[in-house]
Amino acid sequence: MMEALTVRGPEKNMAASEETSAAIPRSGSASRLLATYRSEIALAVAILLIMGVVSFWSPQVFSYGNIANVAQSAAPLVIMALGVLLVIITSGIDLSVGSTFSLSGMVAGLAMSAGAAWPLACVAGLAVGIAVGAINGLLVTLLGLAPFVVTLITYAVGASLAFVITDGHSIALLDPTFYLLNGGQLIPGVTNYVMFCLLGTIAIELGLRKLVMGRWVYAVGSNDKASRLLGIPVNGIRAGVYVIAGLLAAFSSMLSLSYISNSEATSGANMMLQAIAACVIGGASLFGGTGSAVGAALGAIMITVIQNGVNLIGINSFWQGSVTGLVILVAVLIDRLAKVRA
Amino acid sequence: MMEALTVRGPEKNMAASEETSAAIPRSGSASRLLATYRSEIALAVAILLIMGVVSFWSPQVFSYGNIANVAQSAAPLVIMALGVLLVIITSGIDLSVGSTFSLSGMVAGLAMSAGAAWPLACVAGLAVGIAVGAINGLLVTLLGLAPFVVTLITYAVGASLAFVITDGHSIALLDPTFYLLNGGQLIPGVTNYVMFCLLGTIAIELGLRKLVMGRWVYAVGSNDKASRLLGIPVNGIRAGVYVIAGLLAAFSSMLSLSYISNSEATSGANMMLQAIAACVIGGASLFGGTGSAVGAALGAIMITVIQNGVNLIGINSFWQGSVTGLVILVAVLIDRLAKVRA
Amino acid sequence: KAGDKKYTVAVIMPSLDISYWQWVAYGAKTKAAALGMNYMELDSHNSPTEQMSNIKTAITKGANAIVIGPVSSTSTPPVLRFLKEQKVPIAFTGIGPQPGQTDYTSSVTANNEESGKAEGKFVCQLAKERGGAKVGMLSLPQDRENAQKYLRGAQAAFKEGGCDLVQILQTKGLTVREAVDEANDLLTAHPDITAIYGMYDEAATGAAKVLQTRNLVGKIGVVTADGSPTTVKLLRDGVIQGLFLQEAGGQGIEATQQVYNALTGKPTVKEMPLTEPLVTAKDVGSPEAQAKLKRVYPPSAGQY
Amino acid sequence: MSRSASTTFVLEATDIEKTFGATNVLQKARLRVARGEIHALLGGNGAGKSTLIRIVSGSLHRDAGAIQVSGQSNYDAGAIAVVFQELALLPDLTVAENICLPHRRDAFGRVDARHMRAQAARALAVIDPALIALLALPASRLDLHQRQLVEIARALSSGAQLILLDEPTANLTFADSERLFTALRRLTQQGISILLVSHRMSEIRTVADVCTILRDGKSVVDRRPLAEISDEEIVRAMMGEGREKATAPAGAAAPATSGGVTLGLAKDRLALTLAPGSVLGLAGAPEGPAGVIAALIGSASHPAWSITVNGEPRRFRSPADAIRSGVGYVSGDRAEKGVLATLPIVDNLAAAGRVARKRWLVSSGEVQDALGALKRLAIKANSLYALPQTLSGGTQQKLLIARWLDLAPKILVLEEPTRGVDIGTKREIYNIIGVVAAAGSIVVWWSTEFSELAQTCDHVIAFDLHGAISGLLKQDEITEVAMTRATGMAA
Ligand SMILES: Nc1ncnc2c1ncn2[C@@H]1O[C@H](COP(=O)(O)OP(=O)(O)OP(=O)(O)O)[C@@H](O)[C@H]1O
Ligand SMILES: Nc1ncnc2c1ncn2[C@@H]1O[C@H](COP(=O)(O)OP(=O)(O)OP(=O)(O)O)[C@@H](O)[C@H]1O
Ligand SMILES: [Mg+2]
Ligand SMILES: [Mg+2]
Repeated sequence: MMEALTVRGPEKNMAASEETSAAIPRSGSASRLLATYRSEIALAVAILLIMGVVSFWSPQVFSYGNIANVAQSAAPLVIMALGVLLVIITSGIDLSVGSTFSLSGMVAGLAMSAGAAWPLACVAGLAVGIAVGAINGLLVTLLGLAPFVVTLITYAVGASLAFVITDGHSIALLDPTFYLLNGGQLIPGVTNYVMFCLLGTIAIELGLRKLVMGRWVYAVGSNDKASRLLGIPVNGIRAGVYVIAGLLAAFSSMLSLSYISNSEATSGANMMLQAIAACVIGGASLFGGTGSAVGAALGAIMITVIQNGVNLIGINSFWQGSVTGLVILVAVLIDRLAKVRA
Repeated sequence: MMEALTVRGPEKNMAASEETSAAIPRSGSASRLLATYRSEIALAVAILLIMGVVSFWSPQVFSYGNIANVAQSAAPLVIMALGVLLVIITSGIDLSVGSTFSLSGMVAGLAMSAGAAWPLACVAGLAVGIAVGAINGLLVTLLGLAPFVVTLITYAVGASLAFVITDGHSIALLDPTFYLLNGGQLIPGVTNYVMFCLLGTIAIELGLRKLVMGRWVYAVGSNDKASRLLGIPVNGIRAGVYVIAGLLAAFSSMLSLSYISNSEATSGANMMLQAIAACVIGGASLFGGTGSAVGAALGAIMITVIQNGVNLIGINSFWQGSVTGLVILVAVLIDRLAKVRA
Repeated sequence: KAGDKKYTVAVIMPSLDISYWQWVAYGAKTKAAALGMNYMELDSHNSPTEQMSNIKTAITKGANAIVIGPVSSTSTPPVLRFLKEQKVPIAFTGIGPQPGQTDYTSSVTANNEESGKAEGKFVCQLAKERGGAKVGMLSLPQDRENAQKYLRGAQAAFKEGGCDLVQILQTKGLTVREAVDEANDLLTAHPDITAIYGMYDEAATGAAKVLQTRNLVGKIGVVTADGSPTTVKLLRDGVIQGLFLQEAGGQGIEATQQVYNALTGKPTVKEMPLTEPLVTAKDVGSPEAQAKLKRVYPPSAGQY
Repeated sequence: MSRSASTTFVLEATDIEKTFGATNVLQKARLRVARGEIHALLGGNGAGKSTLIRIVSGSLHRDAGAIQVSGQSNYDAGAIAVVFQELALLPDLTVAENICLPHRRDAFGRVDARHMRAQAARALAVIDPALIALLALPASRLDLHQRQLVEIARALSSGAQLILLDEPTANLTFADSERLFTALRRLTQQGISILLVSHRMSEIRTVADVCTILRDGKSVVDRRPLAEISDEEIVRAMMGEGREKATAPAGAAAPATSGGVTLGLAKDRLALTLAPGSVLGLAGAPEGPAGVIAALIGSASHPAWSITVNGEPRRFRSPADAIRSGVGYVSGDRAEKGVLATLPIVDNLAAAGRVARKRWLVSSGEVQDALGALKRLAIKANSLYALPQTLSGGTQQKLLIARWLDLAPKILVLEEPTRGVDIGTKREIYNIIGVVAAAGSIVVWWSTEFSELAQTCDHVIAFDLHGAISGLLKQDEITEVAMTRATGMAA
């Protein structure tokens, strides 16, 4: 079952990627990268295939405007999925990210409508994310409760508080410069939401592969007991990933807020399942120990691309779920095939 | 982590409950039952405690009418949770039960409104459940895909088809005898929904504890690879639990339909997470190998009792999620305490 | 000149899982066909992000006009800003734009607060007729503006009429199943209420079911809004005493007409509040009521 | 024994081929087991023994070759009982279920608790009656030693005519092994055939009749009676000519330790101070040594043992604390306590160093270190980036030892470190222990193989069957006989 549940190959967890040795036949670093990211490449190919199929009906799918639109709407999911990925690698699960998205958005919105400058309001929103993550982490590590139960509880409480703090009213954000967080260009030529996604994915990917702490995240998910005996700070790692997941969910919310300039209590409701799905499509196993940031990001993009595709083709909304499901099935089968081949 | 995820102790899976052997000091079968069901008893106590607290505000909580009402509204969740439990014990997950509930309900509704007698319509509904379960089972076993992905796909497809088949319209069921499925008394003095819940729980509990097949379900979830090596028909068991989960989800839908006499495409939407939560609250671990039918049923009842309680007290709906979350936390902590004590 | 070009209207609904919005879309679709427009339909799944993405996708696909049921009023400013840039006319259905916004063609809504008041008044009257003054409410989720407005209106009416709103329960999934459980709890906690305000069809359907089970039909009055084949039948059967019709289909029809007018240079009406008339068992068969009903839901949904 | 007609072979596997990716694991391997014999299957780590067993038992497909069981090529794999090297227990089921359930094929059959317990108790009694007390426990609560015994009990009670035991004694105490052998002999008298894999030369000689030796997937010795083959021949056949018997402890291999420590251990009336460079053996059933080890590696919250380092009282609060204070630890329970199964070999090797050296970054030097470690222990791996599960059992064990090679721990705690390791590598490990000690470190070593303790230790604490201290042996007193007596393991 372990095997069955791992949608992607195991090689993902390689630490070093540049080095080869005498004992082991030297392969070019390009071919190594190819091997390491076989599953991600299969996913990317699947995404292009989907777009290719869509282009038969709607050639605009490859237009700059459409791609920007897809990127824009994928961005919050990508960021959230990166945090969820870390939790999943440790063999945990975080159901609370959706309501953290909503709650932190409401808090930031409330702060702004109370007159706070948007950077300050965002700090408040991020603090909410960190707080929820910290509570998750503490309950999971100190009390040893099941992550599913803990984050189900914080999910329910967070969703509820998102309503409570504004009595259910949504908030229009009127600060004319707030759009800059999402739509500005800290790096000239690259709009921020693209930059944050790229930066986030690269940072998490490198962190997981090149930092000792990153390797520990895999170790904890791989073998909790052995990790303890190896002196790995298992509780610290576990608590840490929930905090990061909370923080990224909140950041994802700020980005979305900045784009939509509107804060709503249910805005994150659909995102939790999508974020987990993105990780799993991207190769993470819910049993822990595997997964990559690039995969999770591609998973999130695939979900968005499919949604975009069914809309462009103009598939009746009742049929959309069926089409989405079947496309994911095909994508997962392509990945499977890529694995069998190798 | 495994430990952390197992809300309940391991003794649950002991097969024997009646027998003692010479080498082992004999303890009374009452005290034995107490030990085996410690966690379930803690849960039952927690449920009574919740009702006790509610009675301060609303003494009607203990009235016959209210208890019947809670039982009635818990029944579909109990039945669905029993199926989900089997999947969870094998370390799988079934996200599709919610949409199976909806889809089978729509199919049965459609059949009835096309003039089919209700038993026939129910058979059609149940067939849908079996079909979805069989697809899940095949994709998980033959293609070796992750249960999360497979059932996410069937969840999406099922939810979509529930809209497609009636073009989104809900169906009022007018057959005046259909209520009998839920409200009749096959056993005089016991209304059917109570009977189905009791029977279902006892059947699954005994099946899990006393049948070779039931022990295999635990074996598969406990160690898939070892089970294969030992010649246990792992694929058969895996496929089987998804089929049963689909069937029970569909049956749960028929029961609900019979009570509500109205078939809606979104009726099962919230139930999936609740059913999984019921199993986990009842002591199942998402890593497989543990869980009991009695626990899952009590978990489902607890979820319903909390909902009933907040409604009776008249807690503002915005606060309900917070209260529900905190009550579950307390219940889980009581269980934890019961475990530490023993 | 209008005949030369085939216009495309994009209908963007907050959630097509909900029959109300399906019917708005249906109205728009039939009207678009009548006007010779191409039609596309997008679902925002209650997410403002998806709503924005849908707007852009619609433009990408060549939509010339938008008919929208927004996820919320507050979510509308960026939508309006974007569409202004694109010079695409937009009409609202069901839920209007954020106050202060002006860059839209038309807003076809029901006056929820006024309707709430009228509904509250009728509920209170039913309660009094049944010898009590306590009423209960099964509400739409109160994070929706229309729900907040209905509630505000109803509360005002209750205060005026001397009725006591003893409990509000919100259904989150908008299903009959949920409403049944809540109506049960409502009656357990407050056995002395004499009327129930079900804010939308499923809520009232659930309440009606519970009254039937508890043999309380007629003893407790039920009032609802919107209108569906199920509630119409319950009204005819006397389980529900009052139904305030909201023209779901009509909103789609009018909004589509308005954007078409904007495209073809005809005059438009900026604010178009549609009334929500009360129908009862007595007058549901009247030609006026029947005509109105036909603007609520399509024939495929069920009988009128 | 019966070396007559080939028709008497219970198992006849010929020309078996198996490749994993690019590696030829089995090349025309041949294995023939006659009725009623105990047949030793020998070979170095990675020779292909376990692969051959998995193929015969039907859990792995062969690429080519023929297998006949009792003359039938269409045999029911279920009729062969197997104890797999990496054990196949069901952790959430009870011991009784673990023994009885796998024999059941009737899906709808009832689980009769009394019958099952009695049956399981009988199976356990053959191995060790003390185990009957564990019947109702879930298998997850057993230690490695107990798990191994339960597996053996399951195989022996299966009623199969052919029993394949892949290193069953690797985790067993001397006494347990003795009882096992007695049971095996009894089974052979009933005509049952046993295939036994072991790296312990002495026990092979004691119990087995015939041997087949694999080297690099080829049957280099095919069915030779053990009486006709010398130890030296066996070792040469296993290792090949190319590989030296023992790598000389080259100067380069000596870890650069900054002086040594003295270690004091005390419990009850025992107080022992070890000078730098000491090798302390722990002998006896698992309960006793487990206490010392837990205290030394910081895994027990309330250790029964008190520890002094350089005369100062010291309590290790956590494994991390212990590692950072210079304590290294290798366990033979690799699946549970050692291997990180979803991480590649290089991470498995670097894991301890990253903690001990408080590293923040994954350095490219780790790859070089890993290659060096693999070379020193002659570990064959396709790639540093392969998963540990692609290695043979003994090779995985070597990985766990290799983790510590460059770290020069001040105190090295070994818990059955040579479990499943072949004879050649064992010698290398003894050498390493010698080198580590020579550099001033202290080695604390629990082994169920008294001969290895006798060979390397200067102190031995013996524990009785209940885990109580039953003796302290020094220098010349350390003999297998003395340890057997002190531990009460004279079966
Ligand atoms: N949770 C537990 N923690 C510690 N020891 C346990 C646990 N469960 C069982 N044991 C031990 O396992 C042995 C069997 O105890 P248990 O209570 O399961 O009796 P049993 O095997 O069910 O008895 P019977 O033969 O009457 O069925 C006892 O020695 C007991 O101490
Ligand atoms: N799944 C696999 N993928 C790749 N190579 C494998 C796999 N399983 C085993 N091997 C390789 O096959 C060879 C033989 O392994 P096997 O486990 O049969 O050895 P063994 O003789 O049992 O060794 P030991 O004494 O260490 O148990 C080894 O080189 C091992 O690396
Ligand atoms: Mg082996
Ligand atoms: Mg017992």
